[in-house]
Amino acid sequence: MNTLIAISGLGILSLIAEIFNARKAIVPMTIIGLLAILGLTASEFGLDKGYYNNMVVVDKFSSAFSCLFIIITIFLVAMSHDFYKNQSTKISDFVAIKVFLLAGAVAMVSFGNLSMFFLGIEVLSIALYILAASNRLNLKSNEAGMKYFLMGSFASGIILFGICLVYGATGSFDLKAIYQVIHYSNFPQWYFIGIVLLLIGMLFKIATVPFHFWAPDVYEGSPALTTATMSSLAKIVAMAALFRLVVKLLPVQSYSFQVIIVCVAIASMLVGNIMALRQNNVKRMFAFSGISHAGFMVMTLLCLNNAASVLLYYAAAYAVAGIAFFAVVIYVTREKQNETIDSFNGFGKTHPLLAGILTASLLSMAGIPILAGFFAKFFLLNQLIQTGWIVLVIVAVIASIISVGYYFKIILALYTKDSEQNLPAVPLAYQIVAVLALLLNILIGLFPGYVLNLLG
Amino acid sequence: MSTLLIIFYFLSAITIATAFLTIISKNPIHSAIYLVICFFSVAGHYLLFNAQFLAIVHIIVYSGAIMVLFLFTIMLMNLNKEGEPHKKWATKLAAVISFGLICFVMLAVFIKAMPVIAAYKQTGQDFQSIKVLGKVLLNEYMVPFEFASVLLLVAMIGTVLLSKKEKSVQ
Amino acid sequence: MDNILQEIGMENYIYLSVILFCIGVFGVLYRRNAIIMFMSIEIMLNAVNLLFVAFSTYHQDAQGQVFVFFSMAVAAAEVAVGLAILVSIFRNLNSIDIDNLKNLKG
Amino acid sequence: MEKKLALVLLLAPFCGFLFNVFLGKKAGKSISGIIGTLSVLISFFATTYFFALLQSTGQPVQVDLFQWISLEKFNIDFSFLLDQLSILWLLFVTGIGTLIHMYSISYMHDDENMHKFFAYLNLFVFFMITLVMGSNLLIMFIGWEGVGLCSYLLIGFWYKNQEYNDAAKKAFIMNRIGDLGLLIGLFILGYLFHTLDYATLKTSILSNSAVLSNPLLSIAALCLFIGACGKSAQIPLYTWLPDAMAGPTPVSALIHAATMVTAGIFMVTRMHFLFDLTPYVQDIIAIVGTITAVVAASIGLVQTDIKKVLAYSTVSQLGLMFLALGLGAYEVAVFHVITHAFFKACLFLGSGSVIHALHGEQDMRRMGGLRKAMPVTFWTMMISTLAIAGIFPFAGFWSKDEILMTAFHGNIVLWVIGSIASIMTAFYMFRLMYLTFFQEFRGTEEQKHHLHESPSLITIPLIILAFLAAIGGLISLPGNSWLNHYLEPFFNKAHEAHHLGATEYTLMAIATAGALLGIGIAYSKYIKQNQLPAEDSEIKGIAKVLYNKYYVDEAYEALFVNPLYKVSHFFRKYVEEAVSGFVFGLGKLTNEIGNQGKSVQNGSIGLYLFAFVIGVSSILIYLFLV
Amino acid sequence: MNVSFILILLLFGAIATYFAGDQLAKKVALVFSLASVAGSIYIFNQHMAGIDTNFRENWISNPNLFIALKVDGLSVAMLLLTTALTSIILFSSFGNQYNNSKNFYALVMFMSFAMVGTFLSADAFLYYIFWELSLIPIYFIALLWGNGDAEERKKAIIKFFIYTLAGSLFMLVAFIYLFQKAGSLLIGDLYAIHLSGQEQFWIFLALFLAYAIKIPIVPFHSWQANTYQKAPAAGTMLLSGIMLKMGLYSVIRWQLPIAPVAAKMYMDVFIGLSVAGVIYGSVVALKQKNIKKLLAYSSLAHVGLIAAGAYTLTLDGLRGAVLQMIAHGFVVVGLFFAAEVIERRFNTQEISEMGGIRIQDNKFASMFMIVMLASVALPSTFNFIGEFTLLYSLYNANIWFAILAGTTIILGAVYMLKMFQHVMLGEAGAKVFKAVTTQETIVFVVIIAVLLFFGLYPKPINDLITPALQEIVTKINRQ
Repeated sequence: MNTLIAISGLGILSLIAEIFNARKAIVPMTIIGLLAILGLTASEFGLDKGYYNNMVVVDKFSSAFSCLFIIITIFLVAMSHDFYKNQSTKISDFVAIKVFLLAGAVAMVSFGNLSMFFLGIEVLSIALYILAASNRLNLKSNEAGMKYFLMGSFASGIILFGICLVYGATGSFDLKAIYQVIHYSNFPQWYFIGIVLLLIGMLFKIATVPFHFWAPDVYEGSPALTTATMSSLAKIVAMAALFRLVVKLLPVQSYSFQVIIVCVAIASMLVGNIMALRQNNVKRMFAFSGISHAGFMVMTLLCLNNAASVLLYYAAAYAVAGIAFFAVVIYVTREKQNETIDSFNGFGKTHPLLAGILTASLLSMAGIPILAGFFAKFFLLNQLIQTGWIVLVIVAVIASIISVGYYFKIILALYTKDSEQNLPAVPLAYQIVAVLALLLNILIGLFPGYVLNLLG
Repeated sequence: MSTLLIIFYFLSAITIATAFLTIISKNPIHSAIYLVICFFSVAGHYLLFNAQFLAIVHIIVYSGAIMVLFLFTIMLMNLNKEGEPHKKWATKLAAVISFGLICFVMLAVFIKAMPVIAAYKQTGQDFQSIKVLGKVLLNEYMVPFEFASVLLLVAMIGTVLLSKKEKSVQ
Repeated sequence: MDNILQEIGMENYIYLSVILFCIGVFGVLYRRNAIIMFMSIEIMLNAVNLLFVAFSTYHQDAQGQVFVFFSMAVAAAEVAVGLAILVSIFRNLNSIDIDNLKNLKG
Repeated sequence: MEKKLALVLLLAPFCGFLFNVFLGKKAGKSISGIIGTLSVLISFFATTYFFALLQSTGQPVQVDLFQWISLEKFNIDFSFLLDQLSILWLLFVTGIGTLIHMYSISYMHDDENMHKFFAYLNLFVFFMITLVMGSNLLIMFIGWEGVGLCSYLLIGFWYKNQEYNDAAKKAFIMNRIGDLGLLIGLFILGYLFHTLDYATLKTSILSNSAVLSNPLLSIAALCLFIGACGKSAQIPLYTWLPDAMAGPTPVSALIHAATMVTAGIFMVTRMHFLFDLTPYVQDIIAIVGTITAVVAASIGLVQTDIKKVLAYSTVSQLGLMFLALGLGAYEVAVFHVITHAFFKACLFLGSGSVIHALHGEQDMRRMGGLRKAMPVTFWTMMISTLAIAGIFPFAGFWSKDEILMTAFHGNIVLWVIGSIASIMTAFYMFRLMYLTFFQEFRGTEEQKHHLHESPSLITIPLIILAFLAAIGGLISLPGNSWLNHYLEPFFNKAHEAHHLGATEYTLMAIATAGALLGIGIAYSKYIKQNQLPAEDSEIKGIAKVLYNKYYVDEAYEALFVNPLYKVSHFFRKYVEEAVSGFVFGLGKLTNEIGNQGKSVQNGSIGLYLFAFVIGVSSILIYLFLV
Repeated sequence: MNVSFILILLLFGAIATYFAGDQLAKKVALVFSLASVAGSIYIFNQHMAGIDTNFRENWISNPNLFIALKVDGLSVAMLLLTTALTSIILFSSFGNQYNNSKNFYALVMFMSFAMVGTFLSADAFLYYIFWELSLIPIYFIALLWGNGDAEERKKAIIKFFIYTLAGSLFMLVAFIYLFQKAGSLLIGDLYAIHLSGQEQFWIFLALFLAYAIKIPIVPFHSWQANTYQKAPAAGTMLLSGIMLKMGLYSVIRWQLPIAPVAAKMYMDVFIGLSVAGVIYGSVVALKQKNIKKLLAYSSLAHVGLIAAGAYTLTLDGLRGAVLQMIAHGFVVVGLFFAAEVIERRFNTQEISEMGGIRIQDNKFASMFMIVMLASVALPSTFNFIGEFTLLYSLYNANIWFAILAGTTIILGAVYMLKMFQHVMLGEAGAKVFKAVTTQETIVFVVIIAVLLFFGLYPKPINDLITPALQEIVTKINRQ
């Protein structure tokens, strides 16, 4: 709860800073503030408490994920100053929106009442619509914003409908009350319809097949930093929220429900990876890769009891790798109209450090040890095999194999092609973010126990 | 057939018809007008439920704010002509098919699920007067209420952000 | 009119909402004019709101109606942002036909 | 003491090899040659010591060094055995080896790589000693392959010529085919008896009567024989030996006449206790030997290359030895090995002397009348020719006669064929002599001008060998055989002395008559009628078939080599492509799906929403309506 | 001191090499790799003296994973092989000038680290990590410093990478499954679990996929020839000399003892496949025109034989496999180095463009020939010991396996001698062959010394590996 309040306050603070013309101070101030909030959240870890009529429930799950979101937001904010240097008058708006987005994100993992969940997801979504369209003179950005907005609100409608049916069936929005109802009394079948619609909406947000079509277009069109936000932050927020929803609202799953999850996961992994193979735009490729990762993460829904820590680990690994990836991508492509793979030609020779970081983050996502991505996949498959869905495991493996194809396309471009471009000096912020993200990646790779045991 | 039922059917017919007309009208202005009627009919439904406060708010927000916004935008863009170009028959077909499909599926699903409905019980307690709503909203739902302000704030900043011209940096 | 649900029946409201919701869906799919699509989404939200109120009465519980307020707020915020995006598209493209928005694909 | 001396015996040639490899070039040709010769001579002396020791004590000397290969069921040690058989073999290997080394000092003096030649030759002797001395089959196998390697190196000694290299390669590969057989044989023996040591093997085979009924035993014997076929150039693996004449002549004398090619006979004799128990295999050996003898002899009839004639003669003689082995007359075969070593080495060295004098000319059609220019060479070769033709009282007479006698007692058909081979031998050997040494010189004037007798380093070995070829028969006279007596402990049985009866004398007479017949035909053809073998293009009829060696090489080429290369080509061209294409195909397929997928993702929101709705509908249908 | 210090040494070596700069990199790398050889010998001594140098720490408590390193005869043998060959390979590449040599040598050191880790790991998870880790450096080595057309190289190497990764991922699945059963991935625990025949079959198959691709066994070999050809000499040597031994080692260490029932049941199939590889590799090698490809196919044939021996599940087979792994490691490095020596001078890999080298440099010809003869398993070379033991074990399985696999003796001689003839012999061509340098000579001499010494006296290695293999055979035969 305190986290939520503090984050909202921080957002407002950064808006106020603009008024006092402290534009330069906004980013550092926000980062410091976020660090403080991170400390605050971490200090509350282990608490299991509901605030304000159970509107916000702080438990290990929410605290851990909140910390993760805050860390990622710090990275994203750190890159903002340089990224928005052409729109420096709007920097406070951008930072504020990111901070509010974080508030939405925290709400989505610590909700105790569906209204908080709904508002959280709307804050997150609307912030993202804005960020996607924020490069208003760029038609691609507009198109991305429009597509995201249209499909997003469509999905919101479905989520709302789902919530409505849940309410209709149980007569409450409160998770505990709902829990009581579904465990101790009869309730109409709509409940399940509602849950399913709710889940479909969330599956849309995390971009799984067949609700994934928006993702490549939006990722490609949005400004790179926004793409980073969507791919690293929004996706794992939605996934965590989905996980929490299923844990709280559908603790016992029917077989056919599992089949749906399995189908969605399989389709996402395959479609995402296969489609990514032929992409020439790194952001678009990353979108498809994200779809496949969404497929991976969705599989945690099959083993709710002990998959929370695995999900946390996977999300952390994925997000951290994504941040490192985007830190480099943003730097390389910021002067360019598009983000083709050719932009990376010869980058390995001119910028060995950044190229190395990019390589490492790609390897992490491809699941090569000892980077975190590998452990994430390992723990996930480890959980999954217990559920008995061997076919999923096989598909996951095949998907991983395919994924190497496109991740290595970038690596090939980095090292084997010659460059004919002159890039400006690397902004310090990007470099720091990239290095820190990679370090974090390696650290949680080497000591996975620290993350895994958080929710154990 | 009771009066209530007749009113319900009447209102429902208006709601559905105007909703439909909103969609198929070629002129956006007409669509907007139909939509306003639709909103009013929905408000009528609210009144049927005795939810007066909600009905009022509904009219204020939707018809008053949102529709004005729509109309304003339509005017701003000078879209009040029946200018929508040809649509491919395939997209139409797809739309009709999916409409039919989703409609059929949802209705079928609900019809199949319906028997669980328990008998309607009336407690007689006041649950939807302004007073009660206010209490619920500002006590139990205080946090979401505050959080909605964050939502609106974001929307506000966003709209400004999207419309504001960048000042060139010195 | 406290006995409304006895008279009309919960199921009729559900059907009405569903049909209205589906009309909204239809609209989003059928039209290429972004403004009409927004309107269709509003119809969808309204359908849900109506159902909320019906359920609220069904449960004799104010929460459903409270939720409608949030939903309205969300609708308003969405429309504001959506129209802002629309305006900037219109400025760039001089059109709001979403069929023109096909630069991003593949 | 014995152990050290045995090691000296073994390693002296190896030291010579090392010296020649590393220091040979610096030391100069003469030193290199002398060191090479001395190293073999040391071995020879060591052998004589052991020979004397064995004569006095009668006890074989066993030298165990260390454990070499360990298998689950048994170990194979690095150890050596000096018994009657191996010492006998060592005597003539090192003895003839020394002579040939000596000969080579002069013969190879003009070659720039003489030190290398001696290195290889020493290495060969080393491996040959290993082969002979090894106390188990696997040590023998080291030598077995080692001599094959040296043969390869020496055949291809003039490696600039790719044809020679082809010949060397062929020899090595043909040998390897046999080696595979040998190895399989070893596996079977190891599997059956858990040892490869001769002594233990013998006791376990003899003590284990149950094993007699095991067909594996025959297979093992057959496999060993296949190995022997490769090494000793028997049908079907003989074709390498004539080609091996590409090497320098001393090599042909040492390796391809006197020592290495007899390794097969050595091995069969070593394993006599096994072959004794497998009569079918013995029959096969006898038949193969006989056929080889006659086939090779018939090819030898028309060859014009002096060394090729000798090569086919060698194959033919080896065939006779196998005939004896197949009939169980091991000591007879051994006897012929020894006499053959003497006269064939002499013949090769003599031919080398001729070739040396003619500066590399090997075609007998370009020779003639050398008798006067090269008397020593002529006479020594004449003695050896008489020996190989089987003329009394030269060495070959006794040994060949014993083989034919054995054959007569064994199977009359074998005797007939063997005799025909002998007649042929007499014919082509005298053909060789007549064409080379009689009549007029047919070479160029240039060559004629330079005709000369070879230096003493060449003639001395010739004389010694000719002497041995003349008197070699003494070691095993019928009725009073020192050799048989000497080998008795090895064969573990008292040899019943031949009773020379009427049959025996008749047989001797027939054999001599046959030899004389062959000589007579040769005389009438090449001296009386003064014929010359036709030029290559004019050869017709059966002669052409013979001249082309029954087209066996071509047949092998068509039957084995070409199909193999075709298969290889097929594999490389199609199977590899297919396998690779399959893997790439999977990649291409996914890529293609990706490409198609791109057109689905066509940027239209309508489509996306449509998919969304379809997705929602199908999930709802599946969950709630099905 | 436990065995982990070698890993630390190598990793530190890789880092130090990277930071030493382009000038010093190779020397630093060599120093560290020699130090690791010394370390391995120390471990060897400790092991022979019966001193325990195992290492085990809990790494992740849930799931229960360990950093566990196991020292037994088998792993020590592989450790020695890896460190020794790494030193040789490093030293052999001194004759080349590489761009960014610090990266190159650091990658080689890192690869050595990963491979040593693979051989030492006693926890399947750690083992898998090292297994995958070793793939990354070789990928970059082959990609960045390889030869031939860049596009084709990329294609070949990405194929190699994806192919091997694909195989190993199935291995990971198998391990995960085993983890569910055993509750830990410690090798001892994995040996101890009881699996049904069905389970064993699938696990065996999954592991087989990984190993068959790595080794490679026909028909999973299609990555091999092209990769060997395109990779730089050092890369090819690392791949063929050590890396494919990882597959064979794993068969012995992991696959067979974990799924013995399946291994026994389908023994003939897997031996058959391996033997097919022997013949196939030999036959294809007959017609190769590229020397590195020819050596690749010969390697395919040899490792096929090793795999076949391992799948016989007998002590002889395993022992032969290990001996031949070591022997083949040295021989193949020698052969590829010979190809590299020629390429340095003639700038080609096409056999048709070579010839007449022996005339110009007899020393090189002799050394090449010895290595070549070792590769065709001439008795008294190390390879003969291995090949003999292997063929003997195959004979014990089935005589036809021995005969079919034995054709490698013939065919190997055919293609090797043919290659030697056309590469080395004949008249000198137009190209000048500069005499081999001292540095190149040293490489050959070391390799030849090893091959001949152990060819005559394999006892030390035998004594080292036999107890370990005996134990594995016991595990295979457990009920």
